[in-house]
Amino acid sequence: MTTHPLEVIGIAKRFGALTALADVNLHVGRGEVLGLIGDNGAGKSTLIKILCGFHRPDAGTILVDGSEVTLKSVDHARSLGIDTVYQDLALVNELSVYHNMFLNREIVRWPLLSNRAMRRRAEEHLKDMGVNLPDVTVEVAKLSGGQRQAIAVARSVYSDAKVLLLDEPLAAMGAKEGTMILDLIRDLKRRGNVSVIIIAHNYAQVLDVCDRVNLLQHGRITFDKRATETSLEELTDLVVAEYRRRGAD
Amino acid sequence: MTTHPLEVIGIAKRFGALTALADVNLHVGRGEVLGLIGDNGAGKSTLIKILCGFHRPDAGTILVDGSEVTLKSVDHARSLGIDTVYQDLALVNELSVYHNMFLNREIVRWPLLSNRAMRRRAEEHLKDMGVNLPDVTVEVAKLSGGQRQAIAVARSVYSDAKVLLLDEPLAAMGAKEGTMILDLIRDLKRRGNVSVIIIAHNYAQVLDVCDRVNLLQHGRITFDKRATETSLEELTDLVVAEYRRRGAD
Amino acid sequence: SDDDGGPSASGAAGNFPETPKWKFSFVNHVTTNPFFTPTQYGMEDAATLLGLEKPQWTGSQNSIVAEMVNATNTAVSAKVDGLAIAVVDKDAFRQPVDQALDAGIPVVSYNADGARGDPGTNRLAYIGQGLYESGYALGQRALETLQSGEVAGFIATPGALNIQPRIDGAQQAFKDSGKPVTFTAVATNADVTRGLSIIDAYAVGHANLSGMLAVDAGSTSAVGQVVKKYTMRSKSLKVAGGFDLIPETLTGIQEGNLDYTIDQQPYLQGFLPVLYLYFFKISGGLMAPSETNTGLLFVTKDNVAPYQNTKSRYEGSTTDKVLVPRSGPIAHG
Amino acid sequence: MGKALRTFTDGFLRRREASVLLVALGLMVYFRAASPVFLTRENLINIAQATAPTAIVAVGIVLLLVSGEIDLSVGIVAAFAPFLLHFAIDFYGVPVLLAFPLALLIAAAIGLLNGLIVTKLHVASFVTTLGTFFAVQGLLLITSHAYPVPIPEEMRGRFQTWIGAGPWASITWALIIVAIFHIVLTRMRWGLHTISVGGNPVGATEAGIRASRIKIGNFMITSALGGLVGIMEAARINTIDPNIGGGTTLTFYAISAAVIGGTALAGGSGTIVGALLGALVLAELQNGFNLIGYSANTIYLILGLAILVSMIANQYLSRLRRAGRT
Amino acid sequence: MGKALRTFTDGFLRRREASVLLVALGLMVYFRAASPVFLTRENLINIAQATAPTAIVAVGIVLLLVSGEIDLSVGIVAAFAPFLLHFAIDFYGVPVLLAFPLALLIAAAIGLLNGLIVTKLHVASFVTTLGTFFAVQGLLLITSHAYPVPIPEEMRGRFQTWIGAGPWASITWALIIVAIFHIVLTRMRWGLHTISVGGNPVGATEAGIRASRIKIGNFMITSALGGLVGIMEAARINTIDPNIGGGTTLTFYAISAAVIGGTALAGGSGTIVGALLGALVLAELQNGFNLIGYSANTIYLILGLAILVSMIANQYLSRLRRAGRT
Ligand SMILES: Nc1ncnc2c1ncn2[C@@H]1O[C@H](COP(=O)(O)OP(=O)(O)OP(=O)(O)O)[C@@H](O)[C@H]1O
Ligand SMILES: Nc1ncnc2c1ncn2[C@@H]1O[C@H](COP(=O)(O)OP(=O)(O)OP(=O)(O)O)[C@@H](O)[C@H]1O
Ligand SMILES: [Mg+2]
Ligand SMILES: [Mg+2]
Repeated sequence: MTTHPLEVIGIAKRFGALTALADVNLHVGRGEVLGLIGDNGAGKSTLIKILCGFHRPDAGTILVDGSEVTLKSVDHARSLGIDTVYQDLALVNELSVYHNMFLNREIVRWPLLSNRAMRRRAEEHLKDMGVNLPDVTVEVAKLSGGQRQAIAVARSVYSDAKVLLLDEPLAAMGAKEGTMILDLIRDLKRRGNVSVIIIAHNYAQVLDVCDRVNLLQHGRITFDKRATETSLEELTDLVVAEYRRRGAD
Repeated sequence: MTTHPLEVIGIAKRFGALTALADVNLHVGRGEVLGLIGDNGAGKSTLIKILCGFHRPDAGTILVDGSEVTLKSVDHARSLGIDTVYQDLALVNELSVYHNMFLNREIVRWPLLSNRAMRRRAEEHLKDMGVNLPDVTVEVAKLSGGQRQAIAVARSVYSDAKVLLLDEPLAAMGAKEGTMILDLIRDLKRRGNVSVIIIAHNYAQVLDVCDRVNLLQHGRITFDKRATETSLEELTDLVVAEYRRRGAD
Repeated sequence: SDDDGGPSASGAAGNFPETPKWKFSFVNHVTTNPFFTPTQYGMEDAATLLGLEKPQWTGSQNSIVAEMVNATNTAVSAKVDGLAIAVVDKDAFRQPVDQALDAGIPVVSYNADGARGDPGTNRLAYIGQGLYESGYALGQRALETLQSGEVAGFIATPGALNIQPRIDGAQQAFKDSGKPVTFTAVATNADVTRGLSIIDAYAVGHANLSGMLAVDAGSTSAVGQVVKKYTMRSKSLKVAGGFDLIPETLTGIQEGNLDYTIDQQPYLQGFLPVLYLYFFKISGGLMAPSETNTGLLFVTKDNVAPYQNTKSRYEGSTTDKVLVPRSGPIAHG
Repeated sequence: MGKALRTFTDGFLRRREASVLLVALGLMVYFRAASPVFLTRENLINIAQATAPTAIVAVGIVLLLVSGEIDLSVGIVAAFAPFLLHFAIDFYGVPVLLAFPLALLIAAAIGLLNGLIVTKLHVASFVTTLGTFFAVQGLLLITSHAYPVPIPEEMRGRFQTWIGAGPWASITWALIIVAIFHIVLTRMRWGLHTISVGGNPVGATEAGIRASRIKIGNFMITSALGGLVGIMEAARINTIDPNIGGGTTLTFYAISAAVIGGTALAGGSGTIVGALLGALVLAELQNGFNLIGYSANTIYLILGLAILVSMIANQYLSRLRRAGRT
Repeated sequence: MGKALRTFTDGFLRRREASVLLVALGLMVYFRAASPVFLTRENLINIAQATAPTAIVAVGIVLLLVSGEIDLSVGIVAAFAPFLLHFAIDFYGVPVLLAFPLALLIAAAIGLLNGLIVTKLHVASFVTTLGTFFAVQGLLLITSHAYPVPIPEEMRGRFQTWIGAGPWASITWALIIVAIFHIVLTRMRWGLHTISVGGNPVGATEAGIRASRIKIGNFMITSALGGLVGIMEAARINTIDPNIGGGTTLTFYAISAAVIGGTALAGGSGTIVGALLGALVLAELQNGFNLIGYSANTIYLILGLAILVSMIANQYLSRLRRAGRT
């Protein structure tokens, strides 16, 4: 049996009386892009936050490269090569664009920060993503929704992570910028050993970039198919079915 | 010449040296759904915030039902029947779901808040939008991204506004919930006199629900067509063209 | 509850009978002020002498009367055996004192006794030296060497009841003298270091001051330091003085930067109330406490040496029990 | 029966104030064990009288903190208000029942000034109220000549008893005010908007809430409550003293009570009942250790350690509470 | 030439500290006009000496405020540290050059305690440090018998001059410390993470920043700086007084300086150079009006009004600055 860069078995998480995750089994292969879909409140973000060491699961096992780990903190997960784009973006409004983009993996020429280097790299990254931004020295508080998201995405995508967890990285992105980011992800995949789990509600985009799609429902993975074996219609049906059925009454 | 519920002429807005809006002319007809599209950072949200009285424009005229107004505050715009879903949602994390849903248009039995009434209505609204939420009394801080957005959307959609400004109301919504909200908007339109301006990056959704599409570029409206006269391809081309062209080099 | 209850009886002191281990309470307006450090030694020493429990030292840190009233009421609730109160406000303590007396608790006042000519309370006696009077003395003494000119009076916390009456007294002394003296009260600060900077600034701005007085320990020592820094004795400054005996003030006196500092004999203000309350209790109220003026003592260059050379409980500079030797004639008028 | 109790216990534990209440009760048990007179009527009056002023000012402070502001000047307004009463009555012959609301009105006007400077001129409330603190202190010392006066003759008797001198007067006021503003904060629009303005200033404005109005109102409420406390305390201690409130001491205690009760300095969340309990905890600590007979220097050490222990216990209890919540 | 000037002016105006600096300069001009001795060497020394302690403590306070916390105990740590020095030297014969770092270490340990209680036991920093404030005050009063002592013989001479008694000693320290921590806050990881932890606590944790470590470190820095200030001031006033720092006065001034300089109480943003200028503004006001010679009661009124006017001007200038920014 091959080992996966990241695999979880029997993950459960409760918030008080609410069971967000009941029993999740999931893996992502090396160089694979896994799409994770599900209703609002299905527990997708909760799962991501467990995988990146932010939440502690109530039960279950996390395997990194086949060996069991207990993720003690986000920092710990990072050191294992797991990096995350959070749905809430985790930006510090008071800091500039480039400081946010390198938050907690700053370029340092001890003892000082290499602001110039970070600035240059930030500009490059944003250009690659097709995002125009007047100036990477402005505080992120002043940016538009899509610009903010681009920074959060760049932070992770340009890290040297082996496993990328992207929680709705395209939600606020424009058509052009979204396309470019998907291109970037494809690029990472092509270069080989980066594995990606991506959450998205736009199934066209999901099918476009993912190798495999998982559906999270009722705290479990209830659907797992290769992207080539499913279709926009199947996914939409799967999720919207219930409502359409009700609507038809 | 018929008067429009909302029309703007020559709107300009600068932030320091940055010109966010140069000269915007735009209107929305009675019972019309207008789609507003554009790149990230194009100025869409800035325009919305001017229309709802949050920002003051540097130049230009705002006409409500044909008569010129100076919007003094959000409250003022509201009193003229203009209600908004902001891209940042404008939720108060410390308050419960139902208090957020009725923020600043609370149901009051003087002197006290009618919490029970608000709770009941909030539950109804969320059900209509297909959003499951364990409990409307929890603080919104604890909700998932989509659940939060649903609350912000419900706040405006269920107000008695004549003009609704929706800034990416579907960005975080799941496929099912998004569909249901679009149905709701169609419903409003069908009932007649509600006009809607909706910003979205998912052009399929835009074409699905809008009567007319405007493209904001370089601080101006550069494209204005009826939805039936354009297509997904045209819109995508319009926006992504530049990148694709560059990519082809 | 005189002779019943109370903690276990102590051995008799001297010719006195065995008594319960009475516990007295001192209510103070500035509980942590160094001025009252010897007072606390005084009350402790008297209690030890008489075989009593160490009295409680309570009240307010920042001369907040309401807190003092609360502390007094709490002491009455706790059924202490005697109360000594610094009556810094003539009206506030009337009722608490009456309540204590009603409950059979003897009350004396110390250090402060209401307003001038109006004690306000029905305390049995006053032990101390009026704040206002001591301030008046501060001014009068200055007038011995000063006929005219500008005088600044420094006060750390205007409105604070432990020092405001002193500055009022000093001001009155100048007014009463009828001499062409302009007296200005100047606020310094609760923080001594900040106070020093303020006095410094005032001195810089008023090069022709003829007198610098201070009514609290911190300001007094700071006046000495500023006088020294700008060698003001060689300029127009005729007189500099203040209150209390903290080390830096004594240095100022000895070096001639300060002319005098007033010692209000705070030790006695702690010792005597305990003694009086004890007599009252032991005699069943037959020995009534008597009004006692604890006096005030001018420490000048002439008599500063023993204060500097000896550290003593009586001045608060050490906790050690010391016998301070002296010899030779005693200065007299 | 058992179920009713359980429901009650659950309902109680769900309340945010539960943990501070338990701390307050725990202290009561401890001090009762340490000193049998702790729970006598007289001493309860002492505790009540020490709790009330802090609690009342804390009510205003909670509103301000929740709306994201602070007021350092309230303690000095407390000292100024009874002098205003004295001036009005003794110098201008205003009847006491008119002078009283007048004094509160002037106090509120100071709050209005604070609020206007903060919201219209955008000066941080910490420095604004530091400025008014000094300015009002100056006014106070100049007009009062830094010396206490007896309370006006006209105030004596019924008014004095009723406003603060009666054994239970001040705590009754405190309870009424706490009850009213608890409802204002939790059950009325004003409270909802106060929370919104502090919790998400931009969002609240986007929702059309007029943040300035809310903040100015809360500044005025705080100052007026400060004025009330000053007059109440003057009546209780029978003298009008420029040092009522001890400069910033009263403010400090009120902020402490608010924070102990569970109000966040950062804004957006707070409880008024909690602040009352916070004031009670502080009063119990001060009273209890005094009753036991600790002297000044020692008492600070004990008090400091007791605050730390109580607050660690408080946190522990509230974590238990949250964990056990359904 | 004109262009170079313009570039310089633009660069200056872009800095956040520009408006406070203008206020500080404005006050200098005003006071120089009101009193010719304001800018004499002696008086500048005086201003420098009044600025330094506030500024140094404010450095720590800025770091704490930016990371979303506060420390009320730093003023009492300032009073405690010179006594520690005195105990070590006079009672245990420790050489002064060892006793000095030892005292700072113990001061830092108090900060460590604060930090641990705040981050590990989740008690709000306001109450935690209120607790340590009282506890340390108790310790201080008990060990010092609430009585000042002369500074140790061994301290006199070179060490005394160098640490605080020299005319420009304390301000030199202040400038060095401000420079160092300005770089720490703006140019080093520690500062970036301090801002992150205060600006977006959840986000910072999501980004893997260890908030506890940052906060504990900032508490320790603050306490150590407090200790340094205490020793510095003892050397300057030539006596070790339990009243150095005036209880909460020093803390209060430091917070004021920080806020005047542009640090937000709510966390996430602050400037250390601004705090230095804030301390300078406060020192100028106090010095200037005393130089002019206002009497006790009046000076508070003047000071209060001056604070309000300066801060309104400050806001006005910084709005101009922002509007004119390219
Ligand atoms: N810290 C928390 N405390 C309590 N409940 C929480 C917390 N975080 C999440 N939840 C709840 O857990 C459930 C799952 O939330 P989660 O954010 O994982 O959903 P999601 O699948 O990411 O949804 P979306 O598509 O809307 O982002 C929701 O019902 C949410 O309310
Ligand atoms: N308060 C502000 N201060 C300075 N610049 C601002 C401010 N608000 C917006 N901007 C700038 O104005 C431009 C337009 O922003 P806006 O939010 O309107 O974009 P948008 O079209 O809504 O983009 P998106 O699709 O990403 O939401 C951006 O470059 C942004 O950085
Ligand atoms: Mg999510
Ligand atoms: Mg936008």
